[in-house]
Amino acid sequence: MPIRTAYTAKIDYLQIMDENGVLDEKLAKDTLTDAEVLELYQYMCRCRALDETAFKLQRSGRMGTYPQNKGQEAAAIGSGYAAKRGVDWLVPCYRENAALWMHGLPMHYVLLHWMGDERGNQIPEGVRMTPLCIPIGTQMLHATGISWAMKLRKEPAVAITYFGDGATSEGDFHEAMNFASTFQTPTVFFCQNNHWAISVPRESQMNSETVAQKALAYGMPTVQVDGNDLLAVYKVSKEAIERARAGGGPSFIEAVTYRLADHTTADDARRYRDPKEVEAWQGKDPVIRLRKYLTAKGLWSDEKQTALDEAAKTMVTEVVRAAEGIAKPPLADIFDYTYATVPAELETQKRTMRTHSLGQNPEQVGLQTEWTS
Amino acid sequence: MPIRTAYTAKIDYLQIMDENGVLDEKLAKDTLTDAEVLELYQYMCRCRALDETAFKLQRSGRMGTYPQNKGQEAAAIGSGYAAKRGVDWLVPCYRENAALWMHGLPMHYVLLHWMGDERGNQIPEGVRMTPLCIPIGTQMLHATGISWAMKLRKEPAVAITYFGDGATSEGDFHEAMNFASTFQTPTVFFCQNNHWAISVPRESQMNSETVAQKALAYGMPTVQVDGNDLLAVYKVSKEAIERARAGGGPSFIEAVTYRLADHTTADDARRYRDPKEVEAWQGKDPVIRLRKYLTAKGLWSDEKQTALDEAAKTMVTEVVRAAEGIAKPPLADIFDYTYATVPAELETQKRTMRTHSLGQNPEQVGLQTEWTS
Amino acid sequence: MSNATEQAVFNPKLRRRVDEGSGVNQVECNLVEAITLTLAQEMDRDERVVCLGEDVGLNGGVFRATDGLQARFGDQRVFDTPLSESGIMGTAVGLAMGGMRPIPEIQFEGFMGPAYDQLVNHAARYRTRSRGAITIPMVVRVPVGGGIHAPELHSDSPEAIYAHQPGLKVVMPCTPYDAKGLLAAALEDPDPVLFFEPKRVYRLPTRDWIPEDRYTIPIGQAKVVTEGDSVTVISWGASVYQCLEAMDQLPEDISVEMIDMRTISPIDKDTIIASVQKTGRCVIVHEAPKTAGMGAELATILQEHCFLYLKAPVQRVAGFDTIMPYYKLELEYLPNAKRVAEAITQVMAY
Amino acid sequence: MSNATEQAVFNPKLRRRVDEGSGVNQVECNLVEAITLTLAQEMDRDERVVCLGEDVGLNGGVFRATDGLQARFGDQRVFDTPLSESGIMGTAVGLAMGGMRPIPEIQFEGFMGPAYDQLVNHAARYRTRSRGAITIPMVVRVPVGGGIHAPELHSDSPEAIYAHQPGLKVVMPCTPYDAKGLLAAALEDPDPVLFFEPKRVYRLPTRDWIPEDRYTIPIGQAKVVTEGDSVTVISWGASVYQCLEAMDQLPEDISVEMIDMRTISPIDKDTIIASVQKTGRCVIVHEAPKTAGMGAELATILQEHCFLYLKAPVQRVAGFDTIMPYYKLELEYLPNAKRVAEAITQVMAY
Ligand SMILES: Cc1ncc(C[n+]2csc(CCOP(=O)(O)OP(=O)(O)O)c2C)c(N)n1
Ligand SMILES: Cc1ncc(C[n+]2csc(CCOP(=O)(O)OP(=O)(O)O)c2C)c(N)n1
Ligand SMILES: [Mg+2]
Ligand SMILES: [Mg+2]
Repeated sequence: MPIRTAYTAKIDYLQIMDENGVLDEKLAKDTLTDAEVLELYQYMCRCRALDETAFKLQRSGRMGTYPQNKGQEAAAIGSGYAAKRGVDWLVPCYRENAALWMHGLPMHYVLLHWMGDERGNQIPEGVRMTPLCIPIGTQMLHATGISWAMKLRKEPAVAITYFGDGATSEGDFHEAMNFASTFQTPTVFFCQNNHWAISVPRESQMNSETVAQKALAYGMPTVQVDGNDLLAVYKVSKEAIERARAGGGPSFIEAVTYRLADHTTADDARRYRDPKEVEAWQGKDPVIRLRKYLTAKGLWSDEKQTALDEAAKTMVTEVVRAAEGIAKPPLADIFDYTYATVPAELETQKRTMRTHSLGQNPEQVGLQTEWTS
Repeated sequence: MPIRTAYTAKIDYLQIMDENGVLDEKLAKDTLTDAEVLELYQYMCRCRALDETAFKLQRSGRMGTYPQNKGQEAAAIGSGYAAKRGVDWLVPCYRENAALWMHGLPMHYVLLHWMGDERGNQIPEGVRMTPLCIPIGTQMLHATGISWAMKLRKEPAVAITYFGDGATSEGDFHEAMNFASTFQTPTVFFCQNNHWAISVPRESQMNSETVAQKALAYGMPTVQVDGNDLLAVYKVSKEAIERARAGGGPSFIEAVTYRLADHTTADDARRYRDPKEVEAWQGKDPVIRLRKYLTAKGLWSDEKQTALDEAAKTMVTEVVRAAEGIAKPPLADIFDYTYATVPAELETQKRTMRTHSLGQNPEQVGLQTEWTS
Repeated sequence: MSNATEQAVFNPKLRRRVDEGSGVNQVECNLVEAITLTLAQEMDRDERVVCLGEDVGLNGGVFRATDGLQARFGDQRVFDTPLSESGIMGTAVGLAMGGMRPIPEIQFEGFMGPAYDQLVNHAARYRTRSRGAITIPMVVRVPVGGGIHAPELHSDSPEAIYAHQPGLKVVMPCTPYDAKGLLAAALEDPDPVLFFEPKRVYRLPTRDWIPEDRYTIPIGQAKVVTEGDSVTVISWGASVYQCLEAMDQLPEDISVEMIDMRTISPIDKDTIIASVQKTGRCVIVHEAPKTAGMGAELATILQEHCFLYLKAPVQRVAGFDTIMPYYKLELEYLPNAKRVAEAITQVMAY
Repeated sequence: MSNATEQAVFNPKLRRRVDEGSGVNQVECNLVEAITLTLAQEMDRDERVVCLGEDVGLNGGVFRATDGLQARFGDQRVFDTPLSESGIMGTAVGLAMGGMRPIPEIQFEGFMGPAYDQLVNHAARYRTRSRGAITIPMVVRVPVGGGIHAPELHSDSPEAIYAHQPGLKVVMPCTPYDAKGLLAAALEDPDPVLFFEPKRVYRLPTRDWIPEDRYTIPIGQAKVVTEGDSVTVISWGASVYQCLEAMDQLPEDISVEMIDMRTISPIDKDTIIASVQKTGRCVIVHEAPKTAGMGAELATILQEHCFLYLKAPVQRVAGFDTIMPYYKLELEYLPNAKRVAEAITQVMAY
């Protein structure tokens, strides 16, 4: 039927290190040195340790709902390492703890967030990121906006934003991609396709063969990568980030990975997920894969692992202690941080701790927290 | 870099009758018969006549804002003719008058709508369509939902939804496409790419080469077609509709056309549009093209045109008279049609024509309309 | 057990009995179980009814409200949708146009944002826009409110936003009995109904015995929970329980008329006006921020219609005019029994 | 003419003069011209200010509010965006995070629906969510209200929806003077401000002489338009003019204190309370549907704080609780001078 072809497209898939830790040497060139791999491996192990402890904190009632990052560390670290700390912006969802920590977020902030404390979002001066984002699929627009601002301000900075496979179903995803492409903002859209959005598998989330092809709609460079392969993730991220920095506009990366844990601690994946599927993916665990590689190269040993596990344990204990050591926020905070200046009515509510008009003193109203105006 | 190709795609462009009315006979086979072309040509002329009169009605203060359909008649008719009247659903925006009329909407309803009267949306029993849609990009979700209902009810009916190039920037477009694809609903997404969304040209609306490629995101069959070519539009629409009817799921059609008039009567396109561009497209006018074709075939003549123009004038006069003959709606309507049953408070407001509590009789409050409870 | 009930028996784990006096079949359940049971019965009754939403299928919803429905009715009646609230709401509008009776679920009220446009600009407007030619019978189910130590945007109370929207009805039951009757009524309603489920009392420690067979409670009728003549206390949703708790903290001589609105829109003016004309005093309690909340509308109705009866200004005990805080502070934000009792004391002393 | 003004002289077609008494540079303009002028001056002053929205560039906006700005400041300060309201609002949030001062325009209030989520769940929440680490200084400009014979969804008045949202400020000036001063103040504000522009009075038949140099009017201050002691009439937006018209229809002995709120949130309680404590009577007028509209909040504040002063119940003259009708009936829907006058008469007779 055609009288001519209006459009053609092709998307590549990249893997550099396979599930057994075997490298494709040619592809690995100019990615990470063995020294870097070694360092990032240890970083990942420490993150995994904290992630597992966070899970236990929830189970023992010391923390609220928590979404484990387990299995997705290579995707977070590989891409995070490709971004410049203090220069590039990280706009995360909630399964990129490793990248946030690497970019300077104190590790206990994430715990604080899940402990129901906004101060876990109080990003320190000089750290360029937005807080964990609860409403799915909404933060990518902020990444487009932030990177647009960088472009307008002529700062050579890029924003990389993280989101899941499920998030790509939201309208905001589409609008963020379209704005980025239209205004050629320096944005990297990093999709952690972990195959599930709570109980909904990727194939019920969309009818497309890949997530990567969603970027074709915007004429945007796009690639699919083994998300459990640290080197491949680093390579495609680095390329996308540097292209963006050089004025080449936005890119899309689909990191094919897997959520090895439940969706959150409020979830029980056994209801809906075949244990065989989980098992199969355990074999592709990004941490195990790196350990195999490093061991084969003679760079790692069981003794080193034992020492690392010990050190991680100590670190985790400290991080948990830091988070738990922080008392409830002052009640005044909820009033003081609604606007830059507290409006008169809010001032009254703060002073009286009541919303009815016949006022008295605040202690009468049964506060749980000590009251200070 | 790739270790394998994850995805490839190719999109076709179809034209059957060129700008001079010359047919590609091979492609034209099994599309429309000359008798059909002749009939549809006359239909288009009548629609054009009404469209031009509508414009004048606004200019002379007899109607509110009106969006001219001029130049897009082949897209509307070619696709509308491919759908089954009374069976398939039309879910329009506002530049598909011709299709709506063909499917049984009384012609004066559209005028009534733009005259600020909801009864222009009171789709008659048995006519399967939704009213003109004012919020851009939102109606496609209804088409997905309607056709999903058809599928669930096992009715062999399809929904075809119309929208502009601009509309594809809305998040709802994305969600409608994704739902349709995921649930394999019998939906046809018909984009009238008329190159402009008010003052914003298509190239500033998106950075993709075609609109058609947006469907690749959803793994949906997609095609680009000369939207001013009646036969080509008919052919791709028919295919998409019958595929949907046969259980083959949704399709996307980009009809490349042009808005020959201002955006609406409230707009002045000279502010932002190069007259040369308009001129060029005037040469591709779908009506002129068909006339050339029919004349060349000996099926049309100047005399026939004069007679048609006369008949169209009479028809337009009648349609305008029908619309203008309808008096203001009864005031009671706004209360009676908010819910199936008027709630007590609304009943009071209707009875007293006031919202304050110290009530008296309705005439006191300065109504423009005669008041009947 | 009637035939209909037999068909509808759904959750075999629930305890059942026949009430000796009335001969009515009863089932013991909490609020969320009452909802699941009703959904099952209604789907059984009317095959046009379909459920759609995120995780409502195999997983049975994040609160288990649709637990077992897909197993029973199949995946062409209960749909796991993509993660896309506007998509859920907008296709539900289309499904209704196409002759179905959709029950979209929005997972938490905080995620109604993306669905706002389709709800208020389409669902609520189609009847009037088309002068009755097109109507949207659908029930939008949304867990609502705070108090369960959830993350951000999982604890808000946006009922006033939707009560301001003509064309929508807004319901918020707080007992298993009301939930069952109101949900059945909502599904009978020819117009869109927003059905808010106060998640804090989804699983109140106690279960109630409620009739198992189908019954409806008219939308738009408040319930007088306790009669009294000193002061009227009006609330809805989970706050009703804080009000009841407050009553225990009051001196014996204060006799509270407690009203549970149950329906937020349309407002049952008659019930609240009659009560306040009797008591002359009123306290309104809700979780949402005070300013421009539903308390304002109810207080205004009362001053309009009980002006000469009022012995004190109507008082509002509400959420503060701040964002609902993360959970460490949420119990300070939510109206508690002490705050309610104190307001009652004040209004009595005026 | 000061240096700043010289730079800022923008629309040469506007008439200019120096006020003899004060020596102040004045310019004669209508409301929309006042906005364009202010935008130009602010963009001149602060290069972080950027405008974005549908058709705001070359076309100068559908109401010409951004007319000439792109020509003057270039296409890297004034952006025609894709047709995508959530995109506009969400990238504006990001632009603000990235150090800009964005002024997103939503073409008509009816199209805020798709942008609702980004506005209330992000823009309004970032300061409190991040405990001040991230703030969103931006001014969202939106033409609002009915009366211009526009199509559906081009005539609504959703201010109450946003006044219920902590973290947002909501402003609605109705004169060129107030528009200029409030827009400049909004751009100075470190928090998101929703700037509603009553489109019905964009081009009032008369132009006003207003100061050309920059000045600000504090957000949150109502204006006493006329002093009086019989009754307080409170309104905002285009309805203020219907109230003024109503005053002409009243008997001479009724002396109206007319208050234009100008800011919807935060509410200037002091001004309205002081007035009603003086007059003892009050009528509130707005275009939005009555139920759960801003009238309810103001009336409630008044009964809370003027209980013993009130001689009659506060009355609301508002839009009916129906969808804003298409334009053939819009003038029946909108509060008119007769309806206002009648309510005043009633409240005086009580
Ligand atoms: C707008 C919105 N809708 C629904 C939810 C509830 N919810 C939280 S996580 C989640 C699934 C997210 O899936 P995906 O984007 O794939 O990320 P993942 O959790 O797999 O990392 C859902 C539905 C939410 N947080 N926000
Ligand atoms: C949600 C929404 N945003 C903005 C508008 C204002 N508006 C009306 S038509 C239009 C442009 C539409 O462009 P397109 O989709 O290409 O359709 P066309 O008018 O070209 O047929 C805009 C921005 C609207 N009606 N709805
Ligand atoms: Mg996922
Ligand atoms: Mg267009």
